[in-house]
Amino acid sequence: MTRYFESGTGELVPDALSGFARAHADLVEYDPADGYITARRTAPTRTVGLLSGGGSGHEPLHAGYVGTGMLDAACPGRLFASPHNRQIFRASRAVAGPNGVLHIVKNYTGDRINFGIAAERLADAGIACGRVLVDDDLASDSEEIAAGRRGTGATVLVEKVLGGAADTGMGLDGLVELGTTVANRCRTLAVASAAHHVPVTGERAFELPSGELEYGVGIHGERADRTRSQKQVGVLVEDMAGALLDALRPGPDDPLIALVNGLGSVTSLELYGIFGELGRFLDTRRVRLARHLVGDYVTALDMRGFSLTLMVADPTVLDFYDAPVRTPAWRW
Amino acid sequence: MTRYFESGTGELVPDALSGFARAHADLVEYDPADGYITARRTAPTRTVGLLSGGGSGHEPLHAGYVGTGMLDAACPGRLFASPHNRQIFRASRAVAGPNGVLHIVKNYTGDRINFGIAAERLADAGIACGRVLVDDDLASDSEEIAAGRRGTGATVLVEKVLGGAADTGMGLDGLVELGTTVANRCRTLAVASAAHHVPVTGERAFELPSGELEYGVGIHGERADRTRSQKQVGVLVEDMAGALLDALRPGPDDPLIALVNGLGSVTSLELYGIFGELGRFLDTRRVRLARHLVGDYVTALDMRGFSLTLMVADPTVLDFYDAPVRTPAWRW
Amino acid sequence: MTTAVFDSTRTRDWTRRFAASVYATEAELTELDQRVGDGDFGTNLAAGVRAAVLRLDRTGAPAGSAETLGAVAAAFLDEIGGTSGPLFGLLFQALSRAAADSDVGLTTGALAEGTAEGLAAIRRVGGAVPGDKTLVDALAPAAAALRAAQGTPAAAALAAAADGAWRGVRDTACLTARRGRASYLGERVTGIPDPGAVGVALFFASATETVHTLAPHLSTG
Amino acid sequence: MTTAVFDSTRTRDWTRRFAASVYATEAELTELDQRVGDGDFGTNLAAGVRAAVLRLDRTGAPAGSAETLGAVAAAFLDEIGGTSGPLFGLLFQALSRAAADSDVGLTTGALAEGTAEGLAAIRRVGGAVPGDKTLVDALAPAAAALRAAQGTPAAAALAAAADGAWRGVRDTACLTARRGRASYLGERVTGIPDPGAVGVALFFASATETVHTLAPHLSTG
Ligand SMILES: Nc1ncnc2c1ncn2[C@@H]1O[C@H](COP(=O)(O)OP(=O)(O)O)[C@@H](O)[C@H]1O
Ligand SMILES: Nc1ncnc2c1ncn2[C@@H]1O[C@H](COP(=O)(O)OP(=O)(O)O)[C@@H](O)[C@H]1O
Ligand SMILES: [Mg+2]
Ligand SMILES: [Mg+2]
Ligand SMILES: [Mg+2]
Ligand SMILES: [Mg+2]
Repeated sequence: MTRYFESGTGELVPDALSGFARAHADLVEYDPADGYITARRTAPTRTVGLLSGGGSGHEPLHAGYVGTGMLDAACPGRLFASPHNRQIFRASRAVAGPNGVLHIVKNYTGDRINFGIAAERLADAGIACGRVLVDDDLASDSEEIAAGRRGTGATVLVEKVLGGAADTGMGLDGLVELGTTVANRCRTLAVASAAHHVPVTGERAFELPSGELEYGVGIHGERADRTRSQKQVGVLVEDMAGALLDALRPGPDDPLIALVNGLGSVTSLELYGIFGELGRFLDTRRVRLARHLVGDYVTALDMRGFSLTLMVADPTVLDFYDAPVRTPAWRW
Repeated sequence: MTRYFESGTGELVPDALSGFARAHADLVEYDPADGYITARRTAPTRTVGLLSGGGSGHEPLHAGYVGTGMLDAACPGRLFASPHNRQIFRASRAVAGPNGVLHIVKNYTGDRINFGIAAERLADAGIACGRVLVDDDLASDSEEIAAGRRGTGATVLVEKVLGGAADTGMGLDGLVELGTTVANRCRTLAVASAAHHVPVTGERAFELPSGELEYGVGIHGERADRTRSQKQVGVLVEDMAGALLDALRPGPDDPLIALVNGLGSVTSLELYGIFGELGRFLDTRRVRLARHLVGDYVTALDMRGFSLTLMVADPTVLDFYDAPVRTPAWRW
Repeated sequence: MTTAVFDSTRTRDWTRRFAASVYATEAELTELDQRVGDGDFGTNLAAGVRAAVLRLDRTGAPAGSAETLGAVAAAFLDEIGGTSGPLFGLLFQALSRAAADSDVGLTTGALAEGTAEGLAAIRRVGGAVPGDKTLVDALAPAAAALRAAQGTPAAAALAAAADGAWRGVRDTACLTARRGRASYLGERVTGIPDPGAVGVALFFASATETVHTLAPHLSTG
Repeated sequence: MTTAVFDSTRTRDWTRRFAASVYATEAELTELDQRVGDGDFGTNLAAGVRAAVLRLDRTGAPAGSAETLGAVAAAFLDEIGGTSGPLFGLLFQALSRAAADSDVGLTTGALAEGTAEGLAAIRRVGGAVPGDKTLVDALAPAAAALRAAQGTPAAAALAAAADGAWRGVRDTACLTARRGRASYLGERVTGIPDPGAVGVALFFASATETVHTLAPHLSTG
């Protein structure tokens, strides 16, 4: 049993948010009543507010990406639970620009419902609101799953690209179109060799037999639909990246953006080793790896696993991706 | 049992270093023969090369801090084992400036010995070499321990401050003096609620009974000299920070730099919650929290724990700390 | 003797008993959602009933059935996220509206109408159909039982609804999921009942009793 | 019959047997260092003997005792980090020098002289004294045994050194540590022998046998 370091309330999120707000007071502001985070400054050229949100436990997503050049607001729900519609509604009202507000939503029933209700209320209040749905998870790409593919690692790339685009003054429709296109060109696969610990019990969410691997996990500590034996990381990365390329079918000159993402407890030694394997594999496939990130960007509490995301970009998308950013978790 | 994601050789470090070098090819270069990392660019004003190193397993320390404004070279040893003297000698020769090279060494017998031999060889080669020893760990501050206090979390702060100072053109003696003073004004305490997994076996290095806490761990997954029951995080932070203040005795106007550091598997939710508690506690003690960092800066593989470091600074030190930095793991 | 109509007192008691049942089974709900979802259903539902009871306490004693259920609905709709939070809110909102329409409180007719409308709203918003292994699989048989119970007293009708809901819960154990997080797990969830469906059954069962443990209701026969 | 002098062949065999003993007990050494240190001693020592044997293979058959031990020393000093790597290197360096001085290879006199000088160098560099619970506690009795064995054949002298080293190892179990990582653990390491000391005993024992498991040597009586 491994208890989280917490204040005895069993609730990690509110304490974390107030500590986060103090730690990054130069960049963000926290509304404790409605539980959302907003950027202190945004580019004067921006006409649409960018907002994202979802269950907590995926840090630095989303609050870590609030600042200049990326999100104007984040609505963190409880652990692994969508934020409620009032929170989204109020945060949207707070950051809407002259051309409205854009919701970047990961494809989960709960998020769709709560963002949906908030969008209705915003329409009612005369605030233009658009939505970009992120559904990159290849493991949930199946006829059998009526809810569609899950939104996972690609979210952070979509947020960055849309942040760069919004700073050029792009309007709501343009952002929705760009975001939808870009999100469609991302796929992710994730594996785990050990589950996260459940905060209320301190126990692992599930136990894996030694040497086994969950292949195709999400970011909520749920198991995958299958278990396979743990191979050398080179073979594993080839299998995963091969499946992503098969799904995305990039052209020979398309620039790719890769994200090697830790789900919580994987060491950075491992992540860089994985990135090395990915680089070699893409080289043999003669795919152009134009940009990459290695680190913990979208997590699942302290799950021991990682995800690989590939995005097929183009020169415009790369420009937006390269644009300046200054947030708690991402700056250049 | 939880196997690391690795290539089947059981060695995480070489694969990680080559992946790291490719991921950050704009900032660093890797010498695979001698196993060290150097910065591609350094400030033209710098006259002394800054080098650090130590066992691996503490990432991003040290390689993550190689770039401009911080380290010129890092020598990573095997997991938890000091680098060998040849590695240090060759890297020092590669980055020595007109005024020589400075070694920032964490206080462990192995590191002292290997850096010591390298220093002899450098003297022999006519290269001026100085040493700053970091020994901030309060838990190993005891008459009984002839080896002295361990070097832990403060290392990263010392590296940043010395990086800022070196960029002003400060000479070797000045840097040794500054570094020694600054290192003396740092203390750290670390706790863990679960051990790291040992890469060769996949097992935890030790098992803690449920609800217990190792109080005073180092950064090598070693146990502390005592176990206590896990309290609410507020009480724990008060105990830890109180002990640090007692040891440092800052004056009422002294600016403090705080580091809330994850040892591997602690979530960022917890780290920000801990930072919130630390902030509140320092407020009640009327201590001036001038700067702070929250995140994984100096780790112990995937240990589930955190450390608190306090440094008593002054305006000059704050200036060096605030100076621009551009490395894989720290930039502003 | 069964109760003909659920008046304001009875509706408040029902709500508080629902809260008690949720607290008593929170760990079991967590465990279920851990096996088929992401482990937060118990916490989400408990947060909902806690917020609801807080609102009731603020609203005070004179509240009628419609106001009571309205407060519960508002708590779930306005304060609780997740998938199930707003969906439960829609059910309570429909029941509140039906109670308001009936003048005398929750008659068997109002219960049948409110439940049917709540079910319709949940299906509109969530898109699930019976057999998708969601809370719809408990709510649909509950609605059918209430419709069939027209003319019997409210308490008896609600007991029948609870029976239907528990049956629905047990049936979900045989299904693979097409909606919700369980759908990502394929065949792996067969054999495990849907937690959201259990939540619905707890609600109807709490009209007449506090549920202390799930086990007796989950085993067939 | 015991061997009078360790010539080039015997010294090379000793080195390879040392490597074999280390591989055979690597997991036990890891386990020991896990309990009193940071768990890497087995890996570090194995890396050292591996590098040493690689150098021997490159140096080729005609190498004399001094060259053999010199290659082993260079491997440890130049390629192995950690605390123990360079310290072992110092021991092998001193033995190599003593062998070079003696002309005929490793006589009992050369072994005694080399070990004493290695001990002195290790104490200078590491600062440990006997009783600090380090490899010094195995090396000091080994040096004493070799000094006392003047006049006996080298193989017998080395067997006596190994006995002394194992005794030293067992004595470390009773100590708390003042040097090395074990010193951070206070009373907690009492009862556990020092891994570095075991490494020293393995070295002397491998002069005459391959050690397959530590257990028989660690238990008293
Ligand atoms: N599309 C849907 N329509 C109706 N109910 C659903 C739907 N998706 C999921 N559910 C219900 O929600 C329950 C899970 O709720 P909760 O744990 O709060 O949500 P989340 O999946 O966001 O963690 C499931 O057990 C199921 O009964
Ligand atoms: N100051 C010292 N002098 C001599 N030997 C030492 C000293 N400190 C530690 N040792 C020895 O080193 C051994 C540990 O070696 P190793 O695991 O390679 O080093 P590290 O402590 O750097 O992980 C200890 O078991 C002990 O015998
Ligand atoms: Mg959830
Ligand atoms: Mg070590
Ligand atoms: Mg759930
Ligand atoms: Mg060790």
